[in-house]
Parts: sequence; structure tokens; C-alpha cells
Amino acid sequence: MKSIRALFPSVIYFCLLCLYIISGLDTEPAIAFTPLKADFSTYDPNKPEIISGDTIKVGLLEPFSGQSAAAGEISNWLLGWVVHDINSQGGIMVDGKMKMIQVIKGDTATQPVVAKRALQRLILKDKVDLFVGTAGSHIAIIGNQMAEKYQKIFMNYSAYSVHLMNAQNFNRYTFRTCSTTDINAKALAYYFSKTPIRKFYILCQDYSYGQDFGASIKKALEEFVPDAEIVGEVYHPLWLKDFAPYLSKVQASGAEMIISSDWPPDSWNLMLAIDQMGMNIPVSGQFFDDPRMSQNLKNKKAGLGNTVVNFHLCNVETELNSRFNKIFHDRYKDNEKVQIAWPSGVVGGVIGHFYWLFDVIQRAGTMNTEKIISTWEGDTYESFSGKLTMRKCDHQAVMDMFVSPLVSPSKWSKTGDGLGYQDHGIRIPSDIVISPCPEGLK
Amino acid sequence: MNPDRKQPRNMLMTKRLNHYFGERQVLFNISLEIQEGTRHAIIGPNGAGKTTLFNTITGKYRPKNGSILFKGKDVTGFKPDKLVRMGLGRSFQINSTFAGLTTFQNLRMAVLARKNIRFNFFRNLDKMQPVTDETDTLLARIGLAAERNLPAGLLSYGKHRCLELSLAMATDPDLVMLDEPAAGMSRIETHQMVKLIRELTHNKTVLIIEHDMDVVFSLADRITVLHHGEILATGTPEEIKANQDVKDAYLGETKVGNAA
Amino acid sequence: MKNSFRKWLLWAAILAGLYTAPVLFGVFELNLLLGASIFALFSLSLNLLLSFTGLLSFGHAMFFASGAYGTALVLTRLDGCSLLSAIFVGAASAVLVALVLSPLLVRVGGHTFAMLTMAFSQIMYATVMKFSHLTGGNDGMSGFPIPPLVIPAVGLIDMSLERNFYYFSISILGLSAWVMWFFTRTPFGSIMVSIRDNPDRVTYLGFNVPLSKAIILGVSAGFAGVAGSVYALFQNMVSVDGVLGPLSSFTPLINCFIGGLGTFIGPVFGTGIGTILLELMSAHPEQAQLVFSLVLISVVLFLPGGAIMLYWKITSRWIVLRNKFQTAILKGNHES
Amino acid sequence: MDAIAVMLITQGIHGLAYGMLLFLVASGFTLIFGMMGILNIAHASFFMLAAYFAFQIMQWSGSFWLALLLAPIAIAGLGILMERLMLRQIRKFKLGKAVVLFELMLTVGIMVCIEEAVKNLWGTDPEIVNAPELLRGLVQFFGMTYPVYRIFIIGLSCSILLLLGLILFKTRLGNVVRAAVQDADMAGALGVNVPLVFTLVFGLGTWLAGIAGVAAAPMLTVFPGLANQMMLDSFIVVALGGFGSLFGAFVISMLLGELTAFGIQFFPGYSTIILFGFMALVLTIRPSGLFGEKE
Repeated sequence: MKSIRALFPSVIYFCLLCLYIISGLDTEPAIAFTPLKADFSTYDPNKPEIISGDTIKVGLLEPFSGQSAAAGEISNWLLGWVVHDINSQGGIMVDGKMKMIQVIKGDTATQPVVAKRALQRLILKDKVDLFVGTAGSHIAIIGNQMAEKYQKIFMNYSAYSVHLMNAQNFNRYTFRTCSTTDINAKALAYYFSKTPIRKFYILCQDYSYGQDFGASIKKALEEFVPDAEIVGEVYHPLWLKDFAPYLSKVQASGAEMIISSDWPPDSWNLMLAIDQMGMNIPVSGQFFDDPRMSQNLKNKKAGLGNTVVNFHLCNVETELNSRFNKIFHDRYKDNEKVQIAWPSGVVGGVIGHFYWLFDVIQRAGTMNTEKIISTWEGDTYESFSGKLTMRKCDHQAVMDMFVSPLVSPSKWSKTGDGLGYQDHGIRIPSDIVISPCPEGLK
Repeated sequence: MNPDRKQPRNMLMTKRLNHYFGERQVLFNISLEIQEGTRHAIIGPNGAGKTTLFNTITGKYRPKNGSILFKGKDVTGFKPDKLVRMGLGRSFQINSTFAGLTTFQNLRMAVLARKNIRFNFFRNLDKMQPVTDETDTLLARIGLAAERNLPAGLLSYGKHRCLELSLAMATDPDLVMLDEPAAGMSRIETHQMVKLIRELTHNKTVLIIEHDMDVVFSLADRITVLHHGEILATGTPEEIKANQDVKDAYLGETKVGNAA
Repeated sequence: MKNSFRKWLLWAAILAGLYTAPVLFGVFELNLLLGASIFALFSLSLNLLLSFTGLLSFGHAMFFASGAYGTALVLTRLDGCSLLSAIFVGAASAVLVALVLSPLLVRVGGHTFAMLTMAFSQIMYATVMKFSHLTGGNDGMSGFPIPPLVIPAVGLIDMSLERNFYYFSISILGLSAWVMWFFTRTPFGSIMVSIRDNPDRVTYLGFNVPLSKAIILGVSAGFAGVAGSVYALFQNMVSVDGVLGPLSSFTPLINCFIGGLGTFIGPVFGTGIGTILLELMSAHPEQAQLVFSLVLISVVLFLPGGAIMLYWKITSRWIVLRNKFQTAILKGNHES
Repeated sequence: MDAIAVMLITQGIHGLAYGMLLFLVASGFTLIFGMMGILNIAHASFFMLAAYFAFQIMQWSGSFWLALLLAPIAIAGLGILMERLMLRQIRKFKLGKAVVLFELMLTVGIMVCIEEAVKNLWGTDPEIVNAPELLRGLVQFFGMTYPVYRIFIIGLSCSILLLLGLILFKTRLGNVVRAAVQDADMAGALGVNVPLVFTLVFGLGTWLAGIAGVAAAPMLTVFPGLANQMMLDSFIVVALGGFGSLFGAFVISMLLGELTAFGIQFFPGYSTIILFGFMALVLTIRPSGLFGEKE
């Protein structure tokens, strides 16, 4: 009797152990998060859930002050979307524990020095596990350096300059998920080769991104559209106010298509000026699809034929993308602040890339930097618009590109009958647009 | 006039000076000869061009044509600082001291100028005892020792005027040019000022602009009358007093002006 | 006697504090301190023009930038350039820029000086952008090698170590600040103050005002260049927006005003306050500049003597200070 | 007409439109400077703020004309507040010469403050102000088409300019203002209420900037950086045209407008260096500017 009593605790212990193992086995499939599972109706990027304790700390390196602060807000919104989704599913299983994701903002003010200080704060003080960013190649290069110095993963989702990942600037810790100016230009040129448009005018910002894009598009046109004629090439100052004199010049040159690298507010100003001047020369580039701008165009012809190139578009037909579009549309169709009814290229694309990042971490199962690198290198992931592959040689994401002209009426406009993408985006396979590995990198 | 001096040489000579403000001519063919050791006064109604003449002589303005000879050397177009280093000193109609600095610091600048300490970057000025000593001596001499550490801007008007005069005399110049030294002073202060001028400018050549006729006649050896930018007359005080042109053109106006 | 003892005690405490900083603080705080020190030196060099010569420069950043670009260029282009000569090149290029511009700058004062310096810094901005093959344009220059410091009989000191670099640069900055302070105490320093008060009288004392102004400009630019040079080494990076951007000339000005005009040490306090303010605002970066500008406006409106005035007011040395303040800068030419 | 001629004429009108806007801003700038000796660095920020006010008024009421009426008045009110409460406060300190430094720094502070406040209130995303129905569209003349709105800007500026000229040169008030601009002390001695005139001129100057801001809003998008280029350009105008000279400001504004338009045509990329180089040259040779009246 006594001996049985002595056994009692061990029996309980054994039972508990069994229970623990069984429960563990039982919950194992539920640990992995699935994209787009959460309830997004309550999601508000400006009211993040307060998360504390042992978390995965992600630094968000973006401008939150200065002229480009809007870019930072958008990134915060996109990252917040993914974090909201994953956290509401319980987080990610890393190092044997379910961890929530915590986003810590680092303000760059689009100035390298401020960015460097912000990064030092993120890494040394806030002790982030990895960081993501950022608008501006001159900021991204700081990210590259600091990632190497402190051996932290840096995911670059919005700096497009080719040279960021060349042999000189490459480091093992930086991964670029967005495309490059070369890739964008090639996709655009490939599309033009299938159209009768032959007279192009290059109007870019006098800024590294603009100059890079100008050089890329010239090279790409030469390659894909040998009979193209570049009737003019002008680089204008950043945040130019009055585009009219430039446009008069464009008009006189007989151009059929303007190719521009401009982003807001320049892209908006350019479109408004085209609208006011009553011109019908379309513009192509990455940022000429913004519905907030399109709905303000008064002239019927303005904006028609604008050609957008991106690594994701909402009119791409995949099953996942339809689901994403629907969830996004339900959430934002009546929203005053977010004036877009459907996710634009960057919105959908970058959300997809963030899912990829956390999926890689989940599969690595640890926050160990080396393990994440080895998992991500050569990895393939099925995102909204198709397959993403992380090329091992220069950590450049390889993906299909998408081009779509704007039409009216379009079902993708906010009202359903305004200016917007055509029904289906044109997919340009990755092997046409991707450049070979840079020299000196394997 | 000093009868002992043999063959007094010209300290300053101007030949047919003309000066314009824009289109308007303000000096017409001014020819002056100031002999060494004399006290020469320039009088004339407001706007006669007296201060402009001073500014032209001291190099602040460049004359349109004509020439200026200082100690027999042609100095037309020389900058003021160069002229000062050649031996010219000047006071201003409106006090031009270092109002934010103390009296001591003001005079120390004068001492630095006299000792020709200009581009010295290697010594701590507060520890340069000879400079401090000399400054204190100078302070005592002009009777401002009590106000040693008071900002010049807070000095009483009369004392401030004294400081102005001593700054003009700081470099121990051969030619002193005083622009209305007694302007705005009371009778007593004026009297003291005249005394101070006599004391400080002993054996020096003086060119003085003055409105107060008592000062002019008690100080000057020779007088030049300027009217609308032209020289009306030049001569000894007695000659000027007797000159009918001057009476007509000038003295009458001044009386009215003084009364006002 | 007692006063002098307290003074020495204070200096000893400051030196001990600076010496032990790497032990007490982490890398992040150390970098913050070093960054603040660099900007303190930059502000001090501007203060030489502002408080001591009465010239308001809206383009002082161009000297800072010359220093930074000079050092960065020589380290990028010239293999085996030693650390001290890189800093020297930085300072020398700043002085060179100042000397080239001085024939134009010394002739003017007041608003015209402010606008001219602004125009020149705009021209410099545009020039740096035009020569992007040399300066890197927007991307700037980064990742240039930082050579070790060679001390004869001691050997090489590796500058990639944060602590070594901290000791090295804090010594350079401290030495520069001391030289600048001594400069204001020399006979030439008193000429400088006199020019601020009354340039006409200085001329009629026989001093060459334009030449003196050119020298002051050169000295001020030189130390701004040293600050810029150390900055380039510290950040291991120079970017056009960072050193020539719209606010880079205003920041040291604001530091001077917040710290206290008319004193030598004011800008150091100003920089300290600015740095602390930015740190406090780090959670809300989008509002940092707003708070900063409000602080500036309130200082200008209600506390024209800056932080030093506040300190003196608190330590009931108000009367002494008021006299000092009024005599030092505010009275100017009270007749005019 | 051939295409080249059409383009040249079009560029000329573009230049005129921008030059007119610039003049509206710069005239207030130069008046304030000529009169009070204050280089109001924040002046162009009022221009930008007016554009935001116009945007906000149109959000509420939908009427551009109401915005054109109210926004500049609101801006003038702010300007008067700034003069009364801030600049006057500084003059109370009796700072002597140093007052210039303090005034400049105050306006720098206000400039930064306005920009940051705008960012906090409206965000950094560009906002769009639509021109009223009447002014949209194009006008045809001599075989070329031109946007009506830009013609409207030119017309509006011309009428403001005319009104300003009439007030300044034909009325007693104008005489008083001009006298105060020339020599405030003398005007004060002659019994003019100088502080009141200061306030009036400050209000007038900021009102002009406000008009320009509202007029510019539908032509451009409204964003916080709107003030930057305008500030630099109006600096150039005032420095070249002569501090305090309205005529100089007019001539240089027109020149600058045309230079911007044709510079894009003939030598893109170098206009900054050329303009600032020229400004530096003029400032050193003639510190009072090309048309400056005062020494």
C-alpha cells in the first residue's frame, strides 16, 4: 500500500508527460500561420496592439518625418497588416516558443545620417532581431552596411537601384525582395515591343533613382525595341512644382509615351499638369496608377494609356490574389482615409513579401541569423501574384513582372467606372526580365 | 599761428575734389591746404558737404576726380585704415565708440592700435601687462578711471564724447580730423571739451568741423567756409568775420539755426 | 583663489567624465555623446562668427561639408593616407573654400551676408550633385577605409574600435574648442569683438577690417572643417543631404540661440539640449522638429540669452549676467 | 504657326504665370523688408499654408471662390498676429544691432513650425484642389491651346498688381506706407502711426502671399514642400531686385519666371548654379540689388 502511494506522484507525472506530448502533437499543425486568416475589419495601423515580453522584434526603417513621411506611414500600414494577421494566429514558433511579432519604428527622415542613428538605436538599444526597409537607395546602402556590421538580417523591399546588390555593396545579411530599375525597365520595354508605340520621352527626377531608371530604360529599349526612338530626355529637380514647361517641351517633341520614374508628389503633379494642359500623351512608370490621383483628373483623355509596371498588380489572376483582393476590398472600399478600393501594385506586392519573410523565419524555426540566411537563400515561396525565388548569388528576388495599361471605365477603379487597370494584367516571365548574377558574385 | 616754425610744410592738400551721390554733385572743386601745426576749421550750414568732405579725405568715399595729398604723398583712393596708419585720426559727429565694450576695452583697442599689435594670435591679451598698464594710464589722463568697467554705451554723453575724442587720438596721429566734437553739449561741457582738445592736440595739425562759433573762433587758426559743396572763403578768423559773402550766405542762417 | 580652485575641480570632473564615458555607457550612448560633441564644435565655430563678429551665416554647413568631403575624398582616392593628414586635408579644404569666398563675403554684413552665404551653400549643393562621379551625388560616399592612428614609439591604434575612436576624436574636438577659446582671448580676438560692435571705428583705428574678417572667416571655417572631417570619420559616410541639406545650416544656429548668444560656451549647452530633446522625442520622430521649432521660438521670444541666461537666473547671478549680456551683445550701438 | 513657335509662345506664357505667382509672394516679402528691415524667412510658408487653407475650405464648402476670399484673409490675420505678438515682442528687448539676428531666427523658427504643423495636421501626402468648373478646360487662340486656369492666374495677379499700385501710388494711405518704407523714423517724426503702418504692411504682405497660395493650389498639388522652392526663388527676386523695391521685384520675378520656363527648354539642370551665382555676383557688386533705392 505504502509503495503504491510512493508510486503515485510518478504516475501523475507520467500522465502529465503523455498529455503534454499528445497535446503537442495535436497542436503542431496549428502552429504554422496561414496568410489572410485573421479578421482584418478591426485592423488599424495607427493603433497597434501593445505587445510585450519575449517577442520577435522587427525594426521598420522608414521616413516618418520629412518630405517622404507618407512612404513610412504606408510601409507601417503594410507591415502592420501582416503582423496583425500573424499575431492574431498566435505568432510564430521560433526556438521552441510561440513568439509574437513586435514592430519598432526607426525614423530615417530620408537622410542617411538620421537613418544611421535610427539604426544604431534599433540594433543597440531596442535590440531588434532583424530590420526591414526602406525608401531611397542612399538610405538602403546604410542598411546594407549596418546589417553587415551588426550581423542582422535586412530585408529591402523598396530600394530599386541596381548597384545596391552589386559585388561591391553585396553582403550576406541583406535580401532584396523588390525588383530593380533594370528589371522594371526591361519589363516595360518588353511590353512596348508588343505594341506599336515607338517614340519615347524620358522624364525622370534628377536623383539617383531617376538617373538609374533613365539609364536602365535606355538600355532595355535598345535590347527589346531596337526601332524605338527616344525623342527627349530630361531630368527635373525633386519635388518640382510646375511641370507645364517640361510638358510643352514634350509636346513639341512628338512623343507618343512619356517614361518617368516619378513618385508622389511629383507623379501627381505631372499627371495634374497633363490634365490641365489637355494633353493625351500617356505616362509609363511604376507610380502612375494611384487611384487617389486618377479620380481627380478632369480631362477624359488624361491618364488613359498610362502604363504601369510592377512586381505585383491587383489584376493578376491567381486564386490567392483574388482572395487577397476581396479581403482588402471589404476592408477598405468605404474607407475615407485609405482612398483606394483595391490594393495597388506596391501595396499587394510588399504585403506578400512580408509574408514571405515571416514564412522563412517560421520554416527556419529560430531567430538564429545564419539559419535564416541558409533557409532564405534559394527559397521559393508562392505569393499573391506567383512564385518568388530568392537568388543565392546576390540575394535578389526573382519573380514575374506585371504590366497593365490604364483604361476607362475600369472595374478596378474606386467607383467601378473610372480610370483604372485593365481587366487582366500582363504577366512577363521572370526569365525575360532578370539580369544574370553580377560579376564577382556566386 | 606758431611764429617759431620755419617754412611750415603742407600736412594735407586737396586739389579740385569733386564728389557725387548718384547724379547729384555734392562737392565742387574743393582745394584745401592745411599747413602743419595749424588748427583749421571748416564751417558751413547743414548740407554744405562738410562731413562728405571728411569722408572723402579719409578715404571712405573715393572722389570722382581731383587728388588728395597727405604729408606730400598722393593718397587718393587709399582706404581709411591705411591713412590712419600713415598718421591720420578721426572723430565722428555721432559717437562712434564700441558701445558694447567697457571703457577700458575701448581704450585698450586704441593702445593696441598705437602699439601696432594687429595680428597677434598667440598671446592672451589679459595677460599682456604693458598693454593693461598703458590703458590704465590713458584712462586716468582723460578722467575716465572711475568708469573703467562701465560699458561705453552707458557713459554720460559728455564722457562718451571724451572717449570718442581719445579714440580719434589713439594712434598718436599727425593730423586729427574732428567732426563736430562739441555737438549736443552744454556750455560747461563745451568749455571742458575745448580745453581737452587743446591739451590733446598740442603740436598737432587739426582739421575741425564745428557749428558752435565760439568753439571755432577760440580754437581755429584758419577757417574755410563751405556752402552748397563749394568753398566760399578761406582765411583767418578775422578775415572770415569781415567777409561780406560769408555774412550773407552763412552767419545769418546759423544764428537762426542756433536759436531753434 | 577659491573660485579658481572650483574652476579646476569642474574641469577635472568634466575630463574624468569624458574619460570614463566608454566604461559607463554602451556603444549607443557613446555614439550619441560623440555625435553631440561634433555638432558642439560645429556650433562653436559658427558662434565665432555669430556672437563674436556679429555675422549671421545661413550657409555655414558648406564649410562643414568641405571638411567632410575633403576627408572622405582623400581617404577614398589616396591609399595609405594617415588619419591626421586626412583630418588636416578636411580642415584645409574648408579654409580654402572660405578664402576663395572671402573677397566677396568680407565686404558685406547683416542680411546681405546671410543671403550670400545661403546662396553659396546652394551653389555648393548643386555642384556636389553635378560632380556625382566624385562625390556620389545623393548616395554620398561611404565605406571608405579609416586608417589607424600612428603614434611614434607607441605604435598603431586601431580606429575601428569604438572606444579608441571615441578617445581620439574627443581629444581632437576638445583641443579645437580650446584653441578657439584661446583665439577669442588674443589681441586679435578683441579686434574681432570690436568689429562686431563698430567696424567703422576699427577701420579708423588703422586696422584692416576686410583682412581681419577674412581671417576670422578662415578660422571659423577651419574648425567647422575639423568638425566635418571628424564627422565623416565617425559616420564613415558623407551624404549631401546630411551635410548640406536645408536644415544643416540652421541646426548649429538654433544650437547657438538655444544655448545662449554672446557667450563662448553657449553653443555647447545648446547642442546638449538639442540632443537630449531629440532623444526624448525619439518615440515620436514626426513631432520632433515641431517641438524643436517651438523651443526655438520661445527662446527667441522670452529668453533671448538662451539656456545660459536661465542657468544664471536660477543661480541668482542674474544681475551679473544681465550686465554681461547687455554689454556683450545686446546693447550694440545704442544710438543707432 | 509652326510647332516651334507655338512651343516658344507657350513657354513664354508658362513663365509669365509662374513669374506672376512669384511676384505676388515676393512683393509682400520685399515690402516687409523695405519697411521693417525684417527678412521674413517664413514668408513662403504662408504661401504654402494658404494652399492648405484653400484645400480645407474647399473640403468644407466646395467653393473655390470662397477659398480665394477667405484663405488669404486668414493668412493675413496670422501674419498680423505674428507681427503684433512676436516681432514686436523682440523689439521690446532693445537688442540694438543684434535684433536683426533674433528676428531672422524667429522667422526661421516660424518657418519650421508652420511646415511641421502642416505635416501633423494634413499629413505629407499631396492633396488636390480642383479649379472651379468655369476655369477648367482650354482656350484656343492663334491656333494654339492653353489652359484657362493659367490665364486666370495671370489675370488675377495683374488685377492685384493694379490694385496694389493704385493703393500705393494714388491714395493717402499709399503715400504714408511708401514714406514709411523709405524712412520709418522720418515718417514717425511726421506724425505717422508707424507701428500701425507696420502691422498693415505685414498684413498686406502676408495677404498677397495668401492670394498666391490659393491661386497656385489648383495648378499644383498641395504638399508641405511647396514652400521650399518658392522661398529660394523669392529670395533671389528680392536680392536681385533690390531690398524694398517693388519695381525691381516685378522685373526680376518676370525674368525668373521666363528663365525657369526657357531654362528647362535650353539648359536643364544648370539653372540653380546660374541663378545663385548671379545672385551672389549682384549682391557683392551692388548689395542694394539691381533696382535698390536705398544705400
